[in-house]
Amino acid sequence: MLTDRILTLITFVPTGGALVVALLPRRGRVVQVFTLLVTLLTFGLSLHLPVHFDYAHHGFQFVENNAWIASPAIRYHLGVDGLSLWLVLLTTFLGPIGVLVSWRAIQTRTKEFYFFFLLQQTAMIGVFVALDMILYYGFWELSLVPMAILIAMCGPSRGRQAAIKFFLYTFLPSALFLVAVLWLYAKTGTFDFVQLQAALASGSLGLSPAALGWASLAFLVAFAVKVPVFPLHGWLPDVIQEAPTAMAMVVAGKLGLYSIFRFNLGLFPEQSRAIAPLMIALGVIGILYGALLALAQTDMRRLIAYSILGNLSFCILGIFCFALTGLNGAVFQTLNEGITGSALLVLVSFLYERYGTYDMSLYGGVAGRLPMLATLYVITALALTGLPLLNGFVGEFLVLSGSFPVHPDWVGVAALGVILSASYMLWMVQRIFYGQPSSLVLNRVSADLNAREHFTLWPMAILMLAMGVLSPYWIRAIDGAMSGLANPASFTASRAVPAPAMRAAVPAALETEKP
Amino acid sequence: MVPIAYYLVLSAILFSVGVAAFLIKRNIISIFMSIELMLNAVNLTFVAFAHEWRQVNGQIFVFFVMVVAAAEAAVGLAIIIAIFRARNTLNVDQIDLMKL
Amino acid sequence: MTDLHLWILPIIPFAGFLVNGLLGRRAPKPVVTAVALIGSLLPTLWVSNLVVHFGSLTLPHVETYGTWIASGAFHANFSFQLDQLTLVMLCVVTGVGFLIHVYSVGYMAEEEGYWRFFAYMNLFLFFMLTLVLAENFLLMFVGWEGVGLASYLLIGFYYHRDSAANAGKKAFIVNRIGDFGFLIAMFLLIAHFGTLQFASVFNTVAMHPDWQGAGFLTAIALFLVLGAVGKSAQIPLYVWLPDAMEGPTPVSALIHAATMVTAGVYMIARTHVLFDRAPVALAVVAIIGTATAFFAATVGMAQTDIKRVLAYSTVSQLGYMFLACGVAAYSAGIFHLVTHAFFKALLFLAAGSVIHALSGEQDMRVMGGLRKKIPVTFWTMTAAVFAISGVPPLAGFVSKDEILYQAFISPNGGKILWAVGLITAGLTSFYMFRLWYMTFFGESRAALAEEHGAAVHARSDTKLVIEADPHGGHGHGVHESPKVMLWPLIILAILSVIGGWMGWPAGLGGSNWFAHFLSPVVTAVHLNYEQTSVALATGVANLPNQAPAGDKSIEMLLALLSTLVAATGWFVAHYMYYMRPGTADRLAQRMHGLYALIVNKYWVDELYGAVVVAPVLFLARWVLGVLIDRAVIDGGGMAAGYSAQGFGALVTRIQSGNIRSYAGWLALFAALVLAATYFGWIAQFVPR
Amino acid sequence: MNDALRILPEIVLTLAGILVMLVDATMAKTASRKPLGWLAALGALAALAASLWQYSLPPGTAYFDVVRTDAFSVFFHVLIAGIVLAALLITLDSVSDSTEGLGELFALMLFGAVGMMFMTCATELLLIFIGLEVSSISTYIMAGFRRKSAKSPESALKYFLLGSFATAFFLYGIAMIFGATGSTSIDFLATHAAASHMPGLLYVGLAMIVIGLGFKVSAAPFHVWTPDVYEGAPSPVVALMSTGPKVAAFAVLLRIAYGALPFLHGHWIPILWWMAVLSMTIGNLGALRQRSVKRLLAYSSIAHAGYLLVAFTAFSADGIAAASFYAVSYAAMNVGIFAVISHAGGYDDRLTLIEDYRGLSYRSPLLGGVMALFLISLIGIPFTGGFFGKFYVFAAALHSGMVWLTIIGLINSGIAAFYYLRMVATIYARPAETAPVMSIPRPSMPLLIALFLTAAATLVLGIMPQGVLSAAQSAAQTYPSFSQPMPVTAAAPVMNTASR
Amino acid sequence: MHLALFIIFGGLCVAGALNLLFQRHPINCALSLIVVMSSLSVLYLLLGAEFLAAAQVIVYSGAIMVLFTFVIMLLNAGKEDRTHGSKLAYIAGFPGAAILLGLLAYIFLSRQAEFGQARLGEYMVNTGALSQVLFKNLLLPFEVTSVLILIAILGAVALARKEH
Repeated sequence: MLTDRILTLITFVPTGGALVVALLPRRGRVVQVFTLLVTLLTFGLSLHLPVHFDYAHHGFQFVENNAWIASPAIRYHLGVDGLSLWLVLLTTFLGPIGVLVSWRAIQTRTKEFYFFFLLQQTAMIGVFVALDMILYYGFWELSLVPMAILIAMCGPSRGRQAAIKFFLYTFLPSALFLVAVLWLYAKTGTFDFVQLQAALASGSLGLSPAALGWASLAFLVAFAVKVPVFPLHGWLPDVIQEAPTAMAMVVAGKLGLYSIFRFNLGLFPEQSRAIAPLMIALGVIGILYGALLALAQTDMRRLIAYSILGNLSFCILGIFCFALTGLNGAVFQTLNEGITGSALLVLVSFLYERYGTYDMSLYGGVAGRLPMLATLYVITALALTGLPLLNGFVGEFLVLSGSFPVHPDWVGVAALGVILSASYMLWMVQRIFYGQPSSLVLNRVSADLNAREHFTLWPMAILMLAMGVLSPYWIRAIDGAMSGLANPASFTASRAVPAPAMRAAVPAALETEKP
Repeated sequence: MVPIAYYLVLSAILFSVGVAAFLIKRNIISIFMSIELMLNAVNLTFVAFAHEWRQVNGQIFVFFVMVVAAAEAAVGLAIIIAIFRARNTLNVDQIDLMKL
Repeated sequence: MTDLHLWILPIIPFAGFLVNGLLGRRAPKPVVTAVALIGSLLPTLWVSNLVVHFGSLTLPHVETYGTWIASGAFHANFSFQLDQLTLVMLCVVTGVGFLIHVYSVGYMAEEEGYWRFFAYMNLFLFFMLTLVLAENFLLMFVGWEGVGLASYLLIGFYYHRDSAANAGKKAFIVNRIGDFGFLIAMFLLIAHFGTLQFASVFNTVAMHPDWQGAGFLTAIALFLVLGAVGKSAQIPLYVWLPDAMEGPTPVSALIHAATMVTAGVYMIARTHVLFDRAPVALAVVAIIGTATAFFAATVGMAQTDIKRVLAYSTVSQLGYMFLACGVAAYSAGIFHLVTHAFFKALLFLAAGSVIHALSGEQDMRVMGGLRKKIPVTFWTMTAAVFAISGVPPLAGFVSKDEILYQAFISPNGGKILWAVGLITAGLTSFYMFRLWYMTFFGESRAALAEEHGAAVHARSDTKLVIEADPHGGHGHGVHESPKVMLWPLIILAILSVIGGWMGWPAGLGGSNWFAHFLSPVVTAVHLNYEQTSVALATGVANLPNQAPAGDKSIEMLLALLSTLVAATGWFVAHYMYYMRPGTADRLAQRMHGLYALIVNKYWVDELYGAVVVAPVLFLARWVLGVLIDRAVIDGGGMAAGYSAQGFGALVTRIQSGNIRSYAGWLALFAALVLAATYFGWIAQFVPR
Repeated sequence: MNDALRILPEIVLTLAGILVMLVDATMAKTASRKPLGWLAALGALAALAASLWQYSLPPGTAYFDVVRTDAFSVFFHVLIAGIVLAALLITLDSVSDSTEGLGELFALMLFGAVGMMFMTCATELLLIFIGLEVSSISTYIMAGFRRKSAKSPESALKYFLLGSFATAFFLYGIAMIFGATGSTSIDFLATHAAASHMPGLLYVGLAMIVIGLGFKVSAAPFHVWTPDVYEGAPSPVVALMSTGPKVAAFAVLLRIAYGALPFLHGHWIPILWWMAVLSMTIGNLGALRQRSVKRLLAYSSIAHAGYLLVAFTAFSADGIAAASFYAVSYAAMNVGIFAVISHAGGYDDRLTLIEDYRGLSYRSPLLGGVMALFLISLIGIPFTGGFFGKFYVFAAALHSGMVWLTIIGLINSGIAAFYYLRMVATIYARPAETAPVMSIPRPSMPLLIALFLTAAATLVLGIMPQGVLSAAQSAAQTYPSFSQPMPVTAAAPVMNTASR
Repeated sequence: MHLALFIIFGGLCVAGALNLLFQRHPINCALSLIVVMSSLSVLYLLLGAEFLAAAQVIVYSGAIMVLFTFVIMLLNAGKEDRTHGSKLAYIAGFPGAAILLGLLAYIFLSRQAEFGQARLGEYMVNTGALSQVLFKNLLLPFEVTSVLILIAILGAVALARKEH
């Protein structure tokens, strides 16, 4: 039965593909085509999940739980819930796109590139499906290696430095994270997430609050760096600048945010709430900081990096207000960022393939030359600025509206980011596409999007619209997963008589604790 | 009759002198000799303890140490010859090609 | 209940947008035209169909097509509603919209972006209809942002021109500031009501007389005002509208005169229940409106670019509408919205026709004497000018007079508002007639265009739009526009002449039908708690918005007064620009400071640039970019790295390569280890 | 006869060594000595087989309780045999026919292995001492084998002088213990030492033994010799001496600390605690600025000695198992990486600097990839042996309440990531345009075998560690005072709720 | 008597050791080392280890030191010049050595009573008894030393051989 082993398949088909790639001859486009097929297969398999997912049931599904190592007991425990479901799909969805965007960009060392690319796929999927702390940690760390190597391999100017910077930024905190995990193990005797959750929730361990606080902090820092959260984002611009597009697409956001959802909120509810004020402040600062710095960039990639920082900070804000709507919005925004940010990076890389620079000051008047590319670019930019009926708006709106009752002041400030994001995005569009064609654009005659590029971009564009219009299809699953993490009363009906909708909702929000 | 402790102290003195000699000598051969001195000191300790415990093992240990020392001497002197051929010096202070 | 399929209204233009947008580039021009016209005509027909059946409907009529966003407690639907207010707006949007589409067929005929233009126009219709049909704040916000997007695209239609691109960007961003207010208002609504549906929110508010003037309602209302101010180009966010004239003239007519910019007014009227409970917010609206009306009118007096004059006049007229809303005379505001849609659209289209005739010339100083050359344009324009100047019995007179009257009788500070409004009326008629005279009378100055052209180019504030000349060569064969452009002019002219009748005030023996029609929707709740709440609850309209008795005479008087003022404005203009053409310049010389102030639009753009834009960029580029990001955050990482390497250097210092040193090292530590072990020292130094 | 079986691997190795010498003597002066290498490899293989076979022996002692074969000693026998086998193959690959003294080199490797094996199975301090000397002296010699270069003899000299210096301490330590108890038998110590009327001597003796062994495992602060010696010695020899003698010495340390003097843990845990901290920190910090590959790996081996010492401080069966497991994984990845280096750099170090390895993966994807694998394992990335090694070590330590040690250790592994990753990045970076194209000979069969063995071991230890782990755990069971494994799940209130 | 002998030869040991420490010519060092070893053999006798005493003279003074002097001659090593390559040797090493001596002396002397006394001739180990243990209980180590010696030969040959 497929359902019993589906997660293993989804996770390790790319690995198998990688091994085959290592053996393939370096001839023509053999490697590319094969990798594309593998990623498409993975995506197809992953579609099995939403189809057979039981949206009524909030626990983990498609669970696989086998013994791996006897003592200390480490289990091969996989499973997805409404949260990881979509993240897995996002990852597999970006797989083929990553191949297509690298099609021309990666000319040398293709075998190595696609080998590590597929390895990265496995690592990321594994992070989302692993339910044993050590197994999770395994995938988490593993996800660093191909990334770092590819950055070092493909970085145009300072690849090595960027790779090392990225690796250290993530690896150092995760060492402390491992300490915390081991400590929990010493106290509870299990690495299994579900059992850990139960044990910690039961509160029967008699662990000192201080110790728990430190443990949760170790978790949080490790994840916050990966997101990244405001002061810890030092690696992001360099990496986005140096990494190959296929990697830059996936380097930020989902992994760290997922981990915060799953582990910080799942294992340390009290501690997370204790540190919430700080995180909210950082989130809001991050929103404005990212937007303002994006305003100041002239390099497209760096601009995108900072805009990513801003958009992800929305998620942080939504998470740490612990309002159900805000949490849903945060997850949704995570998906948005994955899709829209990737789309923007892809578009930029297509520009780079044509004009060979990321420096906006050299561009101008491209719209006349590449109308299709310009159109898709504008659509993506609008999605990022949160135009209604596109996905970005739903995420931002849910986050802000959900969090507003909890922290009106902070959220009010955060909403200013809406103005700033529009500013830098439109300015970027104008500098690249509008005005008279620059000398660069005049001298390099280049055709508009070809078939491959259309195939790369349209799925994302369509998804942006679909998620903007049909959000409930995604949120119904997310809602189930988040309802356990949110505060019971998700908004304060301070003065008004609750509308009927609210009365109905309060019990729904109250029914928490789904193991 | 002499307290065993005296023997032990004597061996300790010899050992420490050996250590000091190791530190102070520049000629590799002399340094090697000071190692031999340290080994002898240890031997004395063994014999003394063997006497204390009326245990023959201690003395046998010394016997083995002598064998080992002989072997070491052979090898060590070979090494010294080798390095003299390579560097044409026996001054240990000049044999610091590899550092940091 | 009967299903009206309201969704058809927006979907058709959207379909048109998709077809033209995706296939238009390759499609032949007639096909594009057909698609575009169908995309705007069918909704119009559907609306007329609605009008026919309107009587038989139970209002408000709500249709829901599905959930858009649902999360935990909160959910928002795709749901449209139809009531009197919506109907009025629908008529304006579809009617005027269609006419302008028709006009554009002629006007844009030679543009290479023809298909693009009409795709955007249909997109605009889609969003505008969504806006007016929306049944909850969130869906309204969709339209709200959407029309902003369409206006961004259309203003930047000539994207290769930097000025156009800048204008578009400016419009979108300034609008975003307003949208920010709208968003916050929505968050507050969710926080306090848990829903964004109009009905439930308004009912809840209407049921609570005790909330009269409540803080949170005031906050909500004020944030909504911010939104409205942004969209309707009121002080302080009006700056984008004059620049928006970079767009093709039909765009200015449709979006920046008739429909989109009035969305703010519509929104206030739609949510008036909140405002009625928040007098402070109302007062703010009234003051902003009045101030804007006057301010913009003064600027309008000195502009020489024909479209800019109209732009400032639009801002000023919107100010009137705000004033009306501010004094809780929503029906008056909407009424002026309608009439203004007629004559201002007409003005723009006519101006477009003039520009068209002069093959792209927009500067009034090089116009003149066109009366004979383009008669149709002249006469239609004349109708519009008279209408806007408030010459009875034209539409403008009626609606503006209603507003002034309502302001006058409104309890708090009404008299001042009325006074300013009255003066503004005078200024309005002055600058409109100024435009009229400079364009159509006197001897033709077109010959001067050559040597003047250079000057115009040199001038920074007036932008010389070179739109494609329908008749090829750039010669000065001044010519009347083609039929397809003239018919819309004529129809609109008729409307602006007779449009006033549907709201002819009772004071002047009319039966203010319009107010009665709207009253079920827009009657202010604070006038009379019990009845209104009942009214709103039952949805039965039994409250004509009647003024206190015995005001007939006052209304008469005021009407007379305003007519007089209008006449004065006309006369002054007549004197300065017809009888003694030189007068204006001399006047300008005389009071130079004032003139400079006005002609430079009070340097508001420059002010914003210096106070807002520059500091933000400085902050971003230097304070954050260099100081924080480079120095602190990157620097921190660097410092850590280097310090570690420093320790590394320290460690390797031991590695001197000298055997004796090594031996010394070993001996020392051996001794220490021995001593430590023997005396058990380090046992204490092991942190567990 | 039964006794002989208990030292079968040693016998096999000795005979193989002698055979190599004899054949060497009979061969023509000019003839290639490579076949001798294959012969020696066969011998090592036989020894490996013999060691594995020893698992079928019932635990027991031989030769009047001088040696004991049990799960513990056999575990290390197997490990050492494997190391020597790999080292021989690496040597075969990197040397040329003209390399002088090959016959002696192969023989020395085998004899050295004999010493190491005796170290691990001896229960008599005398034999341990002899074994230590055998392994040490053979290593001294091999370190100086590249006589033509200026560095090799120097490294031999340094190693020899300092090694003997440390040996003297070790010996003195034994003397002290003998003085305190009147015996040098581990078993006797385990049973009677606690009753010694002169504990002071025991403390000092223990300390001196720790010093001596600390030197052999290159644990700070007794690590000073390591970088210089590694730099000068031939790479294949370093592959052996950075693993074999260390592993054996750690085994001895386990025997003495856990087996002979467990009741003194109050005294030796603090020493080892500090040695662990110093080794990890000094090793990693020292490696940060290294430009020479072999010195960098020397510092890294110091750091790894530190990680391994962490396991000792756990003072539990888990600790023993963790240490044993770590020894295996460390040996696998270290031998592996030296296999790559000695192939790329050759017997006479053509490539010394890290920068020389820039773009290695362009020249030879296989070597580059494998080297990256080993480096990643050294970092401790999951699904490689390095990770589970660290994991078990720190889990054991933390379970015994060594929170700070664990934190320090894992932060250290974070620092270590820097220089390992810099190496990886260098391998995968584009080769500098200016740099001359490095000439990498195509890998020979023995190298491929060695790489396969080590890489496979590294991966298996990372993905399916259960087998080796249980072997290590059963090795830990052989220690009477820890025969009951500390039930890891003791403090677990939720274990009854089976995971769904 | 015993004490006298101990003092004499112990003093000789120390004197020889110190001489080794201060002499700068390797030959002198070698000679003083020989003095130390010979007098040690006397002390062994005092402690009743007759075989060791003999072996000490034969193996050490006889074989090993001859080898040393041989090498010294071979490399005609002259008077060593006191170069100053290492400060650490002095600032770290000598304190180390001093601590070492002090600590050990303290331990031994403070527990002096427990070590008991050495009486002359009270405990003599004749070679037979020694060989009993050596060739029975400690047979294996004895055999292993053969490997050790083999290695030594190998190494000496390999390292000292003339390269061609």
